[in-house]
Amino acid sequence: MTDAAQAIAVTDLHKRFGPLEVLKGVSLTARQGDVIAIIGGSGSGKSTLLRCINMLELPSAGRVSVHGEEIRMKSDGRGGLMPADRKQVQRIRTQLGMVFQSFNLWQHMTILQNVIEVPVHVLGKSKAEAIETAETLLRRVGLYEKRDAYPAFLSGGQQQRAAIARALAIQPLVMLFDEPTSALDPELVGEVLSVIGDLAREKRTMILVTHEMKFARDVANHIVFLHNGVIEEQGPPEAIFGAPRSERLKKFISSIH
Amino acid sequence: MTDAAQAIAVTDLHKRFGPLEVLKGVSLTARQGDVIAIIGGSGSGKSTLLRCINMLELPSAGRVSVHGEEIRMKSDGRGGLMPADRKQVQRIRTQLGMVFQSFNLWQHMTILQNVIEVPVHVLGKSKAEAIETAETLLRRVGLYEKRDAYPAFLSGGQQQRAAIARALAIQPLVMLFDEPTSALDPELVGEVLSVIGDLAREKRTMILVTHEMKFARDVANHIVFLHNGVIEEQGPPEAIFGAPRSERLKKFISSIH
Amino acid sequence: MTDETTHALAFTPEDLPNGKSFLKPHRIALILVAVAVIVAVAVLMRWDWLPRYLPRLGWGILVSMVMLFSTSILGFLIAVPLGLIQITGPWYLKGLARIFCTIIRGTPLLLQLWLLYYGLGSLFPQFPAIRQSFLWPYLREAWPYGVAALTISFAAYEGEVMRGAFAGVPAGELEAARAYGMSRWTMFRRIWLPRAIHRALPTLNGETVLQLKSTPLVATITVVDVYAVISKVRQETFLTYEPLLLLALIYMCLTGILVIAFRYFENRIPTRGA
Amino acid sequence: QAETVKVGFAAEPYPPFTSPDASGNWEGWEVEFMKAICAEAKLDCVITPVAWDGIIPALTSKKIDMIIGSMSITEERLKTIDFSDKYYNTPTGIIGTKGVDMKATPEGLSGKTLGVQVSTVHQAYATKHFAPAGVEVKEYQTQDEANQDLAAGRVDAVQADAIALDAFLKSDQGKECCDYKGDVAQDLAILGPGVGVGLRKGETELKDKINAAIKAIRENGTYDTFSKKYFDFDIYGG
Amino acid sequence: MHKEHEVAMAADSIINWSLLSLSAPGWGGVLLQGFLNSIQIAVGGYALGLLLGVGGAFGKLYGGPITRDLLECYTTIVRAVPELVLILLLYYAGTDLLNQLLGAVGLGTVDISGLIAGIFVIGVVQGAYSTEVLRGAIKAVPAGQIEAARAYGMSPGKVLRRVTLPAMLPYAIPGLANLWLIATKDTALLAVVGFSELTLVTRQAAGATKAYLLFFCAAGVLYLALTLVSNIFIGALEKHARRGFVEQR
Ligand SMILES: Nc1ncnc2c1ncn2[C@@H]1O[C@H](COP(=O)(O)OP(=O)(O)OP(=O)(O)O)[C@@H](O)[C@H]1O
Ligand SMILES: Nc1ncnc2c1ncn2[C@@H]1O[C@H](COP(=O)(O)OP(=O)(O)OP(=O)(O)O)[C@@H](O)[C@H]1O
Ligand SMILES: [Mg+2]
Ligand SMILES: [Mg+2]
Repeated sequence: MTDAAQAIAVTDLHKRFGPLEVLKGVSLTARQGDVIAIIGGSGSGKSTLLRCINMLELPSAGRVSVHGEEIRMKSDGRGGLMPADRKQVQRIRTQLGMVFQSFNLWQHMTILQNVIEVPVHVLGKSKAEAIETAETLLRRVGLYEKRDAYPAFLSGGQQQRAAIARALAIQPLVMLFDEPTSALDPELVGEVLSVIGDLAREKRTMILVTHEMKFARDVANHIVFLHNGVIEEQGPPEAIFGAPRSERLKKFISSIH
Repeated sequence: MTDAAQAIAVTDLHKRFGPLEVLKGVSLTARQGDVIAIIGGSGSGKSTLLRCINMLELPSAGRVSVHGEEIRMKSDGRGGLMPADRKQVQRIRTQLGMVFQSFNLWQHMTILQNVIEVPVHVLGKSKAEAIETAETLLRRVGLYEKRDAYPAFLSGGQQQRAAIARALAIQPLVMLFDEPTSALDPELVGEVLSVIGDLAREKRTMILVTHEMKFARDVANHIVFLHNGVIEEQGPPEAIFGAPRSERLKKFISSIH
Repeated sequence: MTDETTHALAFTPEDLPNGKSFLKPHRIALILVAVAVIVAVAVLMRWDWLPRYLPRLGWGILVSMVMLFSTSILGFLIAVPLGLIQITGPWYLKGLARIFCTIIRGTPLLLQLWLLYYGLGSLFPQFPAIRQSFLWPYLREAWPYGVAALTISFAAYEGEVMRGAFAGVPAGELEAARAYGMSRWTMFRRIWLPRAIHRALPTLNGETVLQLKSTPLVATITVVDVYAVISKVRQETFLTYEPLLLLALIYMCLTGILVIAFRYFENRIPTRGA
Repeated sequence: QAETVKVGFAAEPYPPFTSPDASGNWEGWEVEFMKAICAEAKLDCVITPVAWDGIIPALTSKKIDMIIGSMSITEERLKTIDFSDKYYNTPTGIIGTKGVDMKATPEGLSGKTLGVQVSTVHQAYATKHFAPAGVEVKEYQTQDEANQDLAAGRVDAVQADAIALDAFLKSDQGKECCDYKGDVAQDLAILGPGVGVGLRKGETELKDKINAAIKAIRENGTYDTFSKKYFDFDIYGG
Repeated sequence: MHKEHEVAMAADSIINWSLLSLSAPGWGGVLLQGFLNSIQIAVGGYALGLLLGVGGAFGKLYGGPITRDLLECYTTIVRAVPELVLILLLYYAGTDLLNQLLGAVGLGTVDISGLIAGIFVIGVVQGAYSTEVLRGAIKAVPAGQIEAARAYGMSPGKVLRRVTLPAMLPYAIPGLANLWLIATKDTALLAVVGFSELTLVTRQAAGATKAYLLFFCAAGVLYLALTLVSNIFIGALEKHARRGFVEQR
């Protein structure tokens, strides 16, 4: 983890919704090939942090760089920030895959159409090629039979798997996962674990939010504990789970058993 | 568990969606005060089973009784069944609380309004009383500060807690939970566990679907393993997790570690 | 059309002008332009006829407003069941509702008004029983036919809008209502209808403004509304633009009130903008 | 070589003065009148139908050059546009339900409902003379509609110019329901001197030509010749 | 002339179908031609209106404060002012001004045809209404679906074309369908500039023959036929748009 290229760098990030300050200065660095797990209580700002990285939420202050390129921001005239160059954001986003906490599948497309949408219409792949990749991915997550179904007719876990397949189809350099296994049974969790392992071996970077500590411990090489909008503690899994220092983290860890 | 009144009885339930048979003859009994956990792979029909119990999905065949009263069904003229007496279904549903896998909060109401809606407008409680109960519940799930926010502005876990509070506010005799802890952190899972414990002590019956085996083991006195639309195996937690008999269950259990 | 808008919590106070937001530079510029236009119009054109017609104009505005409110409220009350029936009703009611909406929306309002008043209305006096009944003083008048025709037309158009709005409410939220034992009526009243109305508000707003502009048709059956008064001014003075500009101003005020009222209801419930 | 003049007609038919047939030809008394004065004044006239609502702006924005559309000359209108001398004028009368006793006077109509066409001199007259005497005045967009309502019993009487009333009384419907109750008393201030050709203000040359032409066809008998085809009385009036 | 008058009045009681015959003494051909003219304007105006509506809705939702205020003025004023006033102002006063301007800079005058003016006015009016319909529909699309598209780097145009527009269609179609039907009937306004559309020729036919009932019903039937044909297309479109939605029971 020493001299690998810097994939994501977040510096002193603040985010407020009206009067509510959700992120109070978060700094985070991920090197290429890192798998970083963000843990923390519900409402502590994990999703917001992830969404700030790809500018789905606009930070109130702070900086974000992806592969060393800083996203240029300007003031929006109302005390917040907005991207100075929309094209840049768009370009950077094509390198960032995301699996949403609430899946956000496009309801008017079948599963297969959902998965090939971005490769064909953003990345400019040929349709045949995109379908081939998509079908391989759908087979891997066990959804091949459901490829022509619409999202509204799938079970929760099936929707989540479709969302994962959609993000993987982009083959992004950095992947942001927001609780990617919340609706999955243990067998499928294992499968997702192995997918993430494969991606890490390909030197892709991953930042994932999860509530399953065992999963976090298995998958990540770095754990970040977010509490009340600040990083309370971070470090390698053994340290975090084995020897937590802060009171808050100790209490959090203790509730696992 | 011997002579307690029968809270839920499902007999030989079948459900098909078009050509796809999702439930292939499921029978299940819950006595008053039982906590039954349904486990199984994604897409195995767990949510469908739960939704058939309160007739959100109409079974293709089979019978459902709640507290010894059978829901009368008649043919819908298209090879399926439909309730013979809509009033009966409505009455029975007021005894069944449900927490949905996708929460289904009413987007046009604040959290507090969501929680008091049924007590005031279905159960006929006074508004003041309903608000009091609701605030107690919201405090318990840690959402008191968010009571006047609209669902779309909450984090995933906050929405799930609101959904749980909404179901609890009905104080139903039988509670159906569809993955009630999927978006919650370990601390909150512990809290939900203790809520369920309290309810069980009050002799309320619970049927819950979960992917967290530890949670299932801690909370339930009876585990049902659903696979491909049939109950592959069922029994007390120690037997299911300690000494699984069927091959499928063995494989499922093994993936936990 | 900027892309970066997720910050917009949709209930930004800017949606409704308030005292402070009026003071932004571009708003001041707009207001100045409006004032300049009004002054130019007032000075450069002929308005000497105005005082003579003022009482009649006031009366006309009142008639227009009564027509608008009574027919759109009545029409909406009919539209809700019309929309609902088309989604959940038994096939024969569905069919009837569809036929009704299609025929009414498919033919000009003027024709409907005319058929009601000169067609149906002139049949009544041929029956002495009707002529003697207590209803005759009303049937003899024109406004009941105007109200009926405008109501029916609004109901048919809004029935269609409400159908779409009812169908658009997420199935899961209705399921939740059902699961907690809400009766169909309670579910409808508490969840389905409010959600559908909220979603349909922008469209309803537009349709109500359209209804406002349909009211002049009642002038063809002897009801004197503001449009009829203005036509009279035009025909009596042969002025081209002045009466029309005044009419535009009156309608703009009425529409402005409608828009602000609708926007208020729309913003009562924030939606997360994307 | 003749100067081209666009003559605006109301696109809505107004028989027996102007009405189109299915192949787009216009016929009626005013069409013959137009042909006569255009021939007399050596103008090359082109008929341009415009909806009544747009006929004044069409004149002022020069899309047409004059209006021949049974427009009565009144003080108020003279403020906006100009008129030629009158070219016809008809008496004003009242018809009512058969067998009901009424007279064409304010007292004779008291308590009755009277139908008039909106924005006509008849409406102005009824408002001034009849309404104060307790007559309810109802306004219709067209004369036909007023007549329809008279037949249907929704008004008791109708006031209009004698030509329109005469045509209605001769129809099957009119014969059955109604009869002529008499002419109304003259009031020059309202009923005005009669109908004139509408012109843009300031175009005195055209106005003089037209006035001369009207005078000429009155004198050389052309006017009477084509009028006889339509009316059995003197349409020019006193 | 009086005699013809009587014949025409009698036609009111006994229906005289020959009045509808397609060639000259009958008015059928004229009605059909008027009908075609109406459709032509309706299609043009509606298409223009949709374009304006899409732009307007997006401007209102995502534009800066100035864009939003200007659009608010546009929709409020245009929707508020009766179409008749707009068309008189635009056609007569507008061409007047234009020609004065052209004259001032030494160019010849232009004569804007009633057709172009009609399409323009109806388009501008429809644009204001469809802005509101589309704005409501876009607001009804779950925010997450649009976020997902953005997150994967779609450009705003692409988000619009691939996700927002198709996803909001089910919410927009009923309102847009209403607007289309209104457009077909709004063409009646063009009578004021002397354009022979269906309503004007109907009034001419009815006035000339006094067979009001017959011609108004004939026009009604034509309009209804157009509606029925439109409904077939709208129904198919709506069915397509609602794919992937769970039907309500
Ligand atoms: N409305 C529907 N129409 C068609 N198929 C459906 C529908 N609802 C569910 N299914 C199918 O039925 C099967 C069972 O679905 P169900 O939601 O019961 O699964 P589940 O056991 O709850 O899975 P998960 O753990 O992923 O939530 C799935 O294959 C799903 O695709
Ligand atoms: N659009 C919004 N408007 C206002 N408040 C918001 C909005 N989105 C999130 N919040 C608030 O910000 C806080 C952090 O939300 P976030 O979604 O980041 O939590 P989280 O850590 O992901 O929680 P969970 O584990 O429950 O998903 C919460 O209190 C939430 O209510
Ligand atoms: Mg979250
Ligand atoms: Mg499920």
